[in-house]
Amino acid sequence: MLNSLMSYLGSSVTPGEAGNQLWALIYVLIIFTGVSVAVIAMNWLERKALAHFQVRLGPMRVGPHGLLQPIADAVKLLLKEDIIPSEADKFVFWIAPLIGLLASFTVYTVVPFGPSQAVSDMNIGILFMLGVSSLGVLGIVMAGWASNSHYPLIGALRSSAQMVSYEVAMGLAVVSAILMTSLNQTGTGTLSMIGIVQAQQEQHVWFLFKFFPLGAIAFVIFAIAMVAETNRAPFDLAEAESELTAGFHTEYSGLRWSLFMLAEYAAMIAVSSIAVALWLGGWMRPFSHWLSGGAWDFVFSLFPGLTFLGLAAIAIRGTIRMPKHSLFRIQTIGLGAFAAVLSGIGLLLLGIAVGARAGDHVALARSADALNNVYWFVMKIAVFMYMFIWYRATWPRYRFDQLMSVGWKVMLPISLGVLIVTAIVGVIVG
Amino acid sequence: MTAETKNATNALSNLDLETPEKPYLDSNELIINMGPQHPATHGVLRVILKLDGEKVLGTECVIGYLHRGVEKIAENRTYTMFNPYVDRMDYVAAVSNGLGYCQAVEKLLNVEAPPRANYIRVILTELNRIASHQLWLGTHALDIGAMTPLFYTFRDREEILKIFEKYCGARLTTHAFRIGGCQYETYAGFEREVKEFVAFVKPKIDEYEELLTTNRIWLERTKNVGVISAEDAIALGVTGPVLRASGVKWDIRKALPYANYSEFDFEIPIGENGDTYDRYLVRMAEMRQSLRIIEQAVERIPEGPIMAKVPKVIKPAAGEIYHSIEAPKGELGYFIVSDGSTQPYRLRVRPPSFVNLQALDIMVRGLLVADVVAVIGTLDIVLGEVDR
Amino acid sequence: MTPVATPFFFYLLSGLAVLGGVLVITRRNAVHSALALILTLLAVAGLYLMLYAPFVAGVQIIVYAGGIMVLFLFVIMLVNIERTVKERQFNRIWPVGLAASGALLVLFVSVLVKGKALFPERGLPLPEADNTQKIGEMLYGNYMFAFEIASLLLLVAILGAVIMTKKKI
Amino acid sequence: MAEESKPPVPPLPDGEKKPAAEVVPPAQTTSAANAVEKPAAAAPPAAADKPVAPPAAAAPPKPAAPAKPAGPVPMPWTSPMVEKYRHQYGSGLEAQSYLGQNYFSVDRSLIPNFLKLLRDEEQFDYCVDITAVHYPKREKQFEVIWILYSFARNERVRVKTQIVDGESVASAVPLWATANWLEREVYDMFGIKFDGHPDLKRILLPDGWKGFPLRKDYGILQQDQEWVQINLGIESGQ
Repeated sequence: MLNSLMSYLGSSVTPGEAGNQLWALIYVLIIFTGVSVAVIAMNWLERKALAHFQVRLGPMRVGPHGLLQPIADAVKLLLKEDIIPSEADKFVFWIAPLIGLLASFTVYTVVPFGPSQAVSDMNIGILFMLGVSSLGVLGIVMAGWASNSHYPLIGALRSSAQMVSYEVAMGLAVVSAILMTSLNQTGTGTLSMIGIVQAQQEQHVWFLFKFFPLGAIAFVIFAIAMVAETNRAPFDLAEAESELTAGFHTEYSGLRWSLFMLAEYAAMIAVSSIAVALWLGGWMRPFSHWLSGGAWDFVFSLFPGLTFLGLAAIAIRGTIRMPKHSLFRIQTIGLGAFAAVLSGIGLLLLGIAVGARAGDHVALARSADALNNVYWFVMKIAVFMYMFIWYRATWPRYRFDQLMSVGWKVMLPISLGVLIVTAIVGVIVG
Repeated sequence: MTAETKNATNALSNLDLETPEKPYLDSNELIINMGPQHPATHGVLRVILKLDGEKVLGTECVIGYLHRGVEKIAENRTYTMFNPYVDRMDYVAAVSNGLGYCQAVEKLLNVEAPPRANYIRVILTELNRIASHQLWLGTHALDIGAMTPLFYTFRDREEILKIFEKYCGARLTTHAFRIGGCQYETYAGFEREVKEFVAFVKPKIDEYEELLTTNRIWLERTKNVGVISAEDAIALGVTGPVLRASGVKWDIRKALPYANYSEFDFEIPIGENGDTYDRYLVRMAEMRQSLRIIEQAVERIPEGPIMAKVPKVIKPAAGEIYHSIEAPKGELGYFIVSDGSTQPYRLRVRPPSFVNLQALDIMVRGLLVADVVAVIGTLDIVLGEVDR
Repeated sequence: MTPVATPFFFYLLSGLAVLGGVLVITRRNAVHSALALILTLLAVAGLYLMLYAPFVAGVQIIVYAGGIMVLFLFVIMLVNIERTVKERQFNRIWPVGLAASGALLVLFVSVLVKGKALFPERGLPLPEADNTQKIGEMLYGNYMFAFEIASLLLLVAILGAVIMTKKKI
Repeated sequence: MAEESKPPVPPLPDGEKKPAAEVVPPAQTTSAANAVEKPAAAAPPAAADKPVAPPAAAAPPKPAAPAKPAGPVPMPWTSPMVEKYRHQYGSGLEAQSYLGQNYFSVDRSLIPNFLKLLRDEEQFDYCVDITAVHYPKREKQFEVIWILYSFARNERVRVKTQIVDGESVASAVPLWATANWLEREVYDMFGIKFDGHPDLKRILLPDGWKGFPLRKDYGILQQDQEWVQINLGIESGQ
């Protein structure tokens, strides 16, 4: 077993490809916990950021600056009574959140955090992601129907119609990105997620800027469609609070409801990672072609550590500005400890980066590389996550028929046009 | 005109709520119950929607959940004792309610409030109109899905409530006026604070508009939604910004001036299409006009008494009077019958929200469920006033 | 890369597919039937994967399970379920159906017995890596005509559906 | 948004026909004269309705203003419109003015026609309110009141009629759609029935409620205890 563990370490392919089930399992666990933690962090961040958009403070009571609020929420949700409406279809009601969760987590199998930092590299990676994430709507539809209540049913109908319509535009935008992968000597493209990022690496350009503005248009279409696909504002009609109370999960509460939330946020991260991999160069660092060379590599490899140090600085500033009062002592200590942990992580990451540069240690260099890859991928996703919050704070909600007409009459023709033009330009250039 | 009235009448006839037996594999007409517990019905309004898919075929409002028998209470209280009760009707515009009531009783007594009292009344009432419109804007935008304006408007409304609190000790149900004038003299720095507020809130109104007025989604959600023609609006007795957005330039402050509104220079903003967007614009413009009135009033506020000579025990001569004012929501009228005793023999409140709500049905027919929410929001109803 | 526990997964997936199929026709509740059908479709997608046809598997999921079944559910949910539950499960012409399916079974078995030579002894060593490319070459090469005809047919069907449902265009 | 300085005239096509001078009641003539001098101020409907009059307006005597010590009393109301209808209806119609507010007292049988005339010929196109008052000691216990307003004339008028308990009144819904809920409320509170109302049922109180709360014989603490017990499952709503 140890052998099997060690034998993979030198490998440069994903554990799935290497056939190393043990490592694949470890990756699955890492990704599962990582995504769960990200969802929790996102929960806190969304409440905080939204609050600051809206001249409020957001959670402030549970832990310093409400840092422990997600945990308190989770405990509350776990302890809540599990209510199944008496007229509901019990089996479907029970299985619906699981399907949603399953669909949004399965997608992470092929998310390429790095050239070898994925559970598996399927050669139909992007197809798999789109397909499986489209299964998520089944959970919503089943939940809405099984609740045996009018608002959830309408919510489910809305979201299913919405997701099916936007999937078309989304798929066409994706195809135009995939077309770009075939612009190489052999003329064969790839559907593999890792392959798509590597194609960008080889062509020295993010597909966002490829054939400008074609790539950008496709990207924008995808970015809009992915908001609709995840039922977020301004396309959150399925759970439009002011119209349908809570839409498809009106009848859900406690743990089951939290599973829906988990699935929703996991799906948000998943679609963002598609966008990152397809248009934003995946794990590639910014300006990897312009600012190439060992020195630049080193500068950019400092970023992960510096990010954590920056967060630590914010936390330290918060600690200093805490009111000097005995009531705040525990909070001050907690925030200080949080700052200490953050700066510890930051220093560790800096140490790895510096060590990899200075020493000749293969393992250190390899892990520094892996860290950089994951860091840039995650940072790009974080941008999207922030955008999701920003949209929510800024825009009113679309109406259903407007949503449909935007999907079918604007997005679909544009994405078709972009696809055709990309193909023509590709033929001329390639 | 007759034809339109007839249409409106037909539209208001009862819904056929029984669904006939449908053939196999046919989609049903959906009867949806919206409220009384629903986030977007602004209280305890219950609307029964008859839907075809998401299209509204008809609505029926079920109201009365907040009925407290205000008119019956009035018959059992003296004129003075009843004064605080009116604040509880339209609780977001309590000052307007109080103004209407006090003036109606003053009219019955045939007394006039002194000029200084009138100025204070106008300042507070217009502040309250802004507060009411701000609350409307926030909740209306929230109904349409824009969360953020709600917090902006509440932040700024807070400043108005602070002025109220300093003036009379209460923030919401102010009971600011007494029959014959005002009970309280303004506090030191009242004029300065009001001026500061005007300077503070002017850019804030621009800020709300920045978020919404040219927002594509906002335009699509509000333009041509809940259209009501001027003829229908008049036939349905709709008043206030809803009527003005349909193009009828009618404001009681101008048409039948009360207090000292005739001394101020302001405009009546009107709309053209009578849709939700026009109502939005009209209310935004009204806030600015209110600021204009406040600015003039604060500049010109005279010295002098704040109470007219009113007997300690108010006993109007037998007779009846109808007095109405332009409340933020429309025409707020009081019809008081006096039998010469200390208590009103009959007091009838003509609530703007109640009458405006009646227009909901013809405004939403043929629209989608999401529009029902938008239209309820744009009517700016307060259930405390609808149900009384 | 060597496949793991192939027979086990084959029997598991085909068992699920058959189970789903049986549930589709025996459930009284149309939504349950649709869900069972999704199970079948997913199991079949798994079988495609085992046959080194990942593209087909992906398309199976995205088109059938993700698209078509959602539309199925969409329609079913608007239908009066109570009514269907009360109705007879099978009508009187079930012997005809049984005979037809029996005939189909006989056909399958006879093909299997007589035409065994048609089938290769073991799975073709298809390279997994360029499966998608192969399909692309097939579709836009050998079967171009059939592919275009099929898409034209679908277009006509879409137009027909629109004209039939919309009273005014 | 257009500027505002003139008395509001809603854009109604049939609103321009009558010459303004003809429809102004005598009680308003003085203030109408003031309005000529000061066109910016909208003409108040009656003399007593003028809260802060400009100095010039305070000087001329007001015929409608009541003598202070005696207290206000109803005065006869005369105007071309009133003359016309008095001629037409004779004793069934009485026009009076109290504190500058004008009202007609009309016989019940004349109500449908009279309201229609007011709307169609006198442009009272806005029905402000419909309400009722209960006088248990009178023979005709109920007084039903319509408050009407004309945008074209900028004038408000009340129409009253007295009815016996159990009698019904013609519904105004065919004339003004707004009467629908207002009449339902009158029915809800007083039990007065309106003939020809499309859907006369309770509006503020629950459908099964017994009693009409705004009648004088209905105590303020009184409730439909039976309804409360059945529907709310509690002993008493008090």
